[in-house]
Amino acid sequence: MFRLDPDTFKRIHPIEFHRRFLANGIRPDGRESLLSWRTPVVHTGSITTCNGSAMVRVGATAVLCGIKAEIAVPSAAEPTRGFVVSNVDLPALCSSNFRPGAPGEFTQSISDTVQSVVESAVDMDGLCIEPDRAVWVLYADIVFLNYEGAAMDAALLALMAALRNTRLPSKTVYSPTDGTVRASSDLSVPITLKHLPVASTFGVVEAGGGRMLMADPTEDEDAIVGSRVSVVVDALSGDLMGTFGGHIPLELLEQSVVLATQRAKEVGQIVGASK
Amino acid sequence: MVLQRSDGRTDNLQLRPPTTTLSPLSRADGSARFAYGKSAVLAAVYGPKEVRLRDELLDSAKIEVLFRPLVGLSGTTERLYEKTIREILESVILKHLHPRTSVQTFEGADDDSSSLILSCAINATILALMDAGVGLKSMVASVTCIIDDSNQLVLDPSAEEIKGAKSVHVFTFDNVSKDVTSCVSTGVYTYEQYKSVFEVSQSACASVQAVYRQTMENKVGGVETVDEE
Amino acid sequence: MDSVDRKRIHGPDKSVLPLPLLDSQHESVTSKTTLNPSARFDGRTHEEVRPLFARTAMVSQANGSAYIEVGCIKIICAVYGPKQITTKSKSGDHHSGGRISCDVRLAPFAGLKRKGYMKDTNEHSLAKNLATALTPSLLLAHLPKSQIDIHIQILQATAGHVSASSTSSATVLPPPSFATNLSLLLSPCITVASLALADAGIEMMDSVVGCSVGLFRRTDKNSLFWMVDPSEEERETRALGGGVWVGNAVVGVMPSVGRISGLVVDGDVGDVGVLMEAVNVCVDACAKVHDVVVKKALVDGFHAASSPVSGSSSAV
Amino acid sequence: MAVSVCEREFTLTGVASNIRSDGRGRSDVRAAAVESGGISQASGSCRVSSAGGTTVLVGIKVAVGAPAVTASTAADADLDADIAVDNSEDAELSISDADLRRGRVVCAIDCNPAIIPTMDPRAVEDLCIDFSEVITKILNADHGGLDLQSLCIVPGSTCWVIHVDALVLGYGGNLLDTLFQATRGALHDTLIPKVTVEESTSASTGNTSYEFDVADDETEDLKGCENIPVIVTLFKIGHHHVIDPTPLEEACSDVQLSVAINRKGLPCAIQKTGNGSIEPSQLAEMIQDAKAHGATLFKDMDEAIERQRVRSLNDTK
Amino acid sequence: MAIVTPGERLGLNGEFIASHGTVEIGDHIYAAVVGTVTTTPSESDGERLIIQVVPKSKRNMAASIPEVSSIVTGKVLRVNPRMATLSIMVVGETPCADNFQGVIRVQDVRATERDKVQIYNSFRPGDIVRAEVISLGDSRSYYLSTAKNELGVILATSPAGATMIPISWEEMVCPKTKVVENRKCAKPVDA
Repeated sequence: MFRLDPDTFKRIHPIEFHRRFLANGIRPDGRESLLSWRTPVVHTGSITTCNGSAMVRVGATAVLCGIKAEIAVPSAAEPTRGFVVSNVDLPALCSSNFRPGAPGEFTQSISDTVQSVVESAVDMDGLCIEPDRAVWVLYADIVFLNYEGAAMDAALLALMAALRNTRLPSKTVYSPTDGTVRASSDLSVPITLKHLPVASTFGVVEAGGGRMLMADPTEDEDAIVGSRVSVVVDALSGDLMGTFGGHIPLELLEQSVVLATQRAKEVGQIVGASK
Repeated sequence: MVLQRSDGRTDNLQLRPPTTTLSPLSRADGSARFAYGKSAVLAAVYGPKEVRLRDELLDSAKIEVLFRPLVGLSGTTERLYEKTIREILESVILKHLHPRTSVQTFEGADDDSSSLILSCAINATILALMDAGVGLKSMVASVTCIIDDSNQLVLDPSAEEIKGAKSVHVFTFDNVSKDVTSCVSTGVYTYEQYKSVFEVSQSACASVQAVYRQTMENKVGGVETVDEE
Repeated sequence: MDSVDRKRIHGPDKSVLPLPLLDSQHESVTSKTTLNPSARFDGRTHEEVRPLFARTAMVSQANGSAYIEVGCIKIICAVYGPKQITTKSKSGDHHSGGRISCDVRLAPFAGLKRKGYMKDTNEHSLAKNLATALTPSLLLAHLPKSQIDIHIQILQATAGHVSASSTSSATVLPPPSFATNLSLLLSPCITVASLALADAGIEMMDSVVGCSVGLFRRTDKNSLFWMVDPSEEERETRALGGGVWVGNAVVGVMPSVGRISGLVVDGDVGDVGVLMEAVNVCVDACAKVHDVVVKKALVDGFHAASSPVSGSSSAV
Repeated sequence: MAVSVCEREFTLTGVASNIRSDGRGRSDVRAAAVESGGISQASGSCRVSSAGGTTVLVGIKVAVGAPAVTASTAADADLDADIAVDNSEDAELSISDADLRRGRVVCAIDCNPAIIPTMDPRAVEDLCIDFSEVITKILNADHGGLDLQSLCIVPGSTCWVIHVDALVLGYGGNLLDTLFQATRGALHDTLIPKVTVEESTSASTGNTSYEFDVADDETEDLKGCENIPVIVTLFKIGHHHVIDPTPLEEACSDVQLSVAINRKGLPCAIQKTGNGSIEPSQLAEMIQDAKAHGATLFKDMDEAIERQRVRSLNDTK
Repeated sequence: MAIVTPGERLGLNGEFIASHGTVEIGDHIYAAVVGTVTTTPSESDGERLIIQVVPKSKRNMAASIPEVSSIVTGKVLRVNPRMATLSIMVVGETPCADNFQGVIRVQDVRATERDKVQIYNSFRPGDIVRAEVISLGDSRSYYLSTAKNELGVILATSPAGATMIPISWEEMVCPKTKVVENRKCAKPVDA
């Protein structure tokens, strides 16, 4: 028989490579069970050009979120509602799977999902400066620096940590004559977050004749992941804030919600410890 | 207390009878129109057909989905819809039967109101695939539910009802394995609410699948009568 | 930009930064002009560069990568390849050796005002000058038919706006405009990219170190003087140390072989004598950076690189 | 362009012994003809054709536009400028004041790939973009000579935008220098309509508003044209360097140094291109040489432009 | 052991013969990659030692790109009567940064009876093949050859989904269905 070293084997036959790990219930990155997670590490405030920023690492995945506050006119329908504009960027820098240029379907759908979650998490009315005239718009740009899976989980975590880190000027003055807003130079007022959503992604894998959940699959493990589901749970209340998933048996979906609720509490504490 | 919904239905768990039209397009390999109330989607299927070299897959058909809103250009939400539909199709189509080919589907939304359109698009696409004769493992059907501001579960909401909803759920179920084929939920909701959404959606999907069956039977029946003539 | 980018999430059509409150405007912007003419803000000598932090192997997905921090500037770089050239070129070209492609991106939050995702000419010219400075160091003849992709993401390009943590400095600096700031970005880009290439194991003659030098005209006399690695404050406060900013030079140096691989000069930099003096000081500064920072980062990266573990050999 | 070993050796030896294939020495230039004012519908134009075959036509169009925010693309600048206009004071935080009080120059170069058959069409395109960036950067800078402040109409909102459109008609090497010569010539030829600005302060809001009027028949010269630098590109071939190279010589060169020389005869912008590296001592030598060539080029250009001026004056008489 | 970085002077080229990971400039030999220096006696030149710089981990391995005579491993993408197209994934023992394209032309499949070779009886899409690079080929593909005993298909999956077992140098059998298929099999080196 041919002897191949692990790197070569993984490269030429990724499915078989991962299947053998799966059969033993372990993971190539050293995790000891299918349901163990990579513990996120959160650092905040490293980018000083921002009102708030956070760097999150989940295993090798590294993502940086910077938030910049600007002033805009609110929409006529909702005169006190501010804006949060969150974009996820997976540049060619972070993995060879992404090409330079316009974002692909994957990136766009993550942006859209993150945006829909964050809109219900932030107290938008708290961003109002002068009803019908001026509100804060928070531009959140989430840039991946290294991509090893957990796109949705890491992106949302970085966004929420950065929002918690965001400070707005303590004093804003709206001038009705010329429509300008003046703000004090200190940044001291945090924004109000109604929820602390935490996303947990599971892959559905086939093992031993049945299907089971695999928590937090890496990019490489995609080779054997049939479909995936991301469950977003509010770490503060335990309420669900979104599920986005593909083909999954009902009982696994229920299991994933239960597991995600447990994990949200743990991750919530990590984010809560950051400032 | 008699409940009155904005479009005259009297029960929160009442499904509007979907309207379906099969083969409205003559040039596509298969096409179908599916509508819940005013929200309608026209789907067209082309394939299996020749694939571009760089998209070629060694052992299965390449599935491409293109979703277009009625007005305006498509944005990130449409990409999310496309991804959702494509993932459903990849689990449903017997794609390994047609290696090195592509199956393309196009969905044109007839109404831009919210998540309801995703359900319509999924259903229209499945009908169009059946119309095109593309081999499927099972029939999947999709419904939309909301939890309204009084924490009531409302099935098949109208556009106005969705606007005031606390959470919106789009569920797609398979008729063979009874698995969830796709779920997209947004908003804030509890686990108990989520579970009740499961149950309601699952039975509603079964009735949509009955509509599929009826639609297809009409078609096959129609062909037979033509043959006899 | 006639049409909106439909592939991103958009907020309101137009948004602006707030104006400073009137009372804060009275803070003196030019308070630093009274400084001792010979001293620099941070007490460096004219030949001294700012402390530099660099390390390699930051992006596990890439073949090589590096990160650099100079003052407030933070840059990450990843190298992918060598890979097969996919675009067709004129016949005969593909045997002549490999080529590099550089892509420089500013993160939307890297500057003071948020920048959109559309690539602008600043990024384009940074990438071009970077490629010019790197190419001479690489032994591309060893890589026929191949291309090396160098991706740079600038995470922070300027000092922060007056944030809560830094109000102690109490001075509101005049905002730097990006165009004038670019050359300050080019030199760390060169250093970090060369580090990433070395980390990727791409064969090279020497690593390239970038260094910039600011040229000033003395206000009292009509002579020029220079300062190596000017910080943003030094550059924007144009009346520094009794001098007026007249121009700057960015030099890419291969320190071991003592050659210059990249050079961009802007402004009325006076006669060749002064300019060459400044360039030579840059060459010396680069040699120091190479010995102290670059080598250490590479050696540290080498020690850290453990052979990948994923079980024993598998038989097929 | 692929060069065979023999061709390269021939060129290198020639350059080393100071005899180039067309008989010139290393520092000899080919004669160039400068004709300005050929295009009547442009605000200014100039055609430079070198004896080596490089022919360039530059047309200048001046238009009323918004001041630059950064030296970014025109489209980008327009968008940002919109914001600046509406809320001009906001600009203080992101744009330096000086940028709002001056006009700007936008340059675009067009070259049919068929004109440079030895290069890849995409490489030709890249070359055009690179050159247009070089020209745009120099002309918009303080050291670019042009009096951009004089192009300001309403501070912060309106100014003259000078569009430089260059067309490459023939290629025989030394394209950048020729392009810049032609641009310089065309700017000398450029006339801008006179503008009168009226300032009014509304009593109710205290805001100042401006109205301006562009004259139909009155024009004035562009200020500061004579101070625009010249670009001299030196091509290092082997251990020596040449100016005004042929396409073959360009292909044999591993380092190119483009030096902008101002009227004082001093360098004001330098850019190194090419795949090779250079020793500091040779760099100094090259810049010195560029200075010398720059001074000659200034003299030649001045003479050529003066001749054109005299001719056009005679024509109008 | 001392670690050298690119640009570090290793010695005069009168003393050493420059090998992998080094570069000669003028009279001197410099390191071209980060790694440790090793010297080995040369067989042809008794005076000088061969000097090379060895990178430690595979990740930092210099340039895993195919060169003439390197052994590569790849997957068959498509076949036609004239050639089989491969996606080269591994060069020597090192996985490449990105896949390279290679072709095995019908005349390069085996060393004997070249005129009787049929591509379809040698390779099928999806097979993993070990081959040698015989030339840098055209602008699109490297030219590969399997005309040696130890070269050829090393891994093939049958239509039934099982990994096939080689039973001779030109046949493989599916362990599930016992169907025999033709392949140009590689001879296991250490079996």
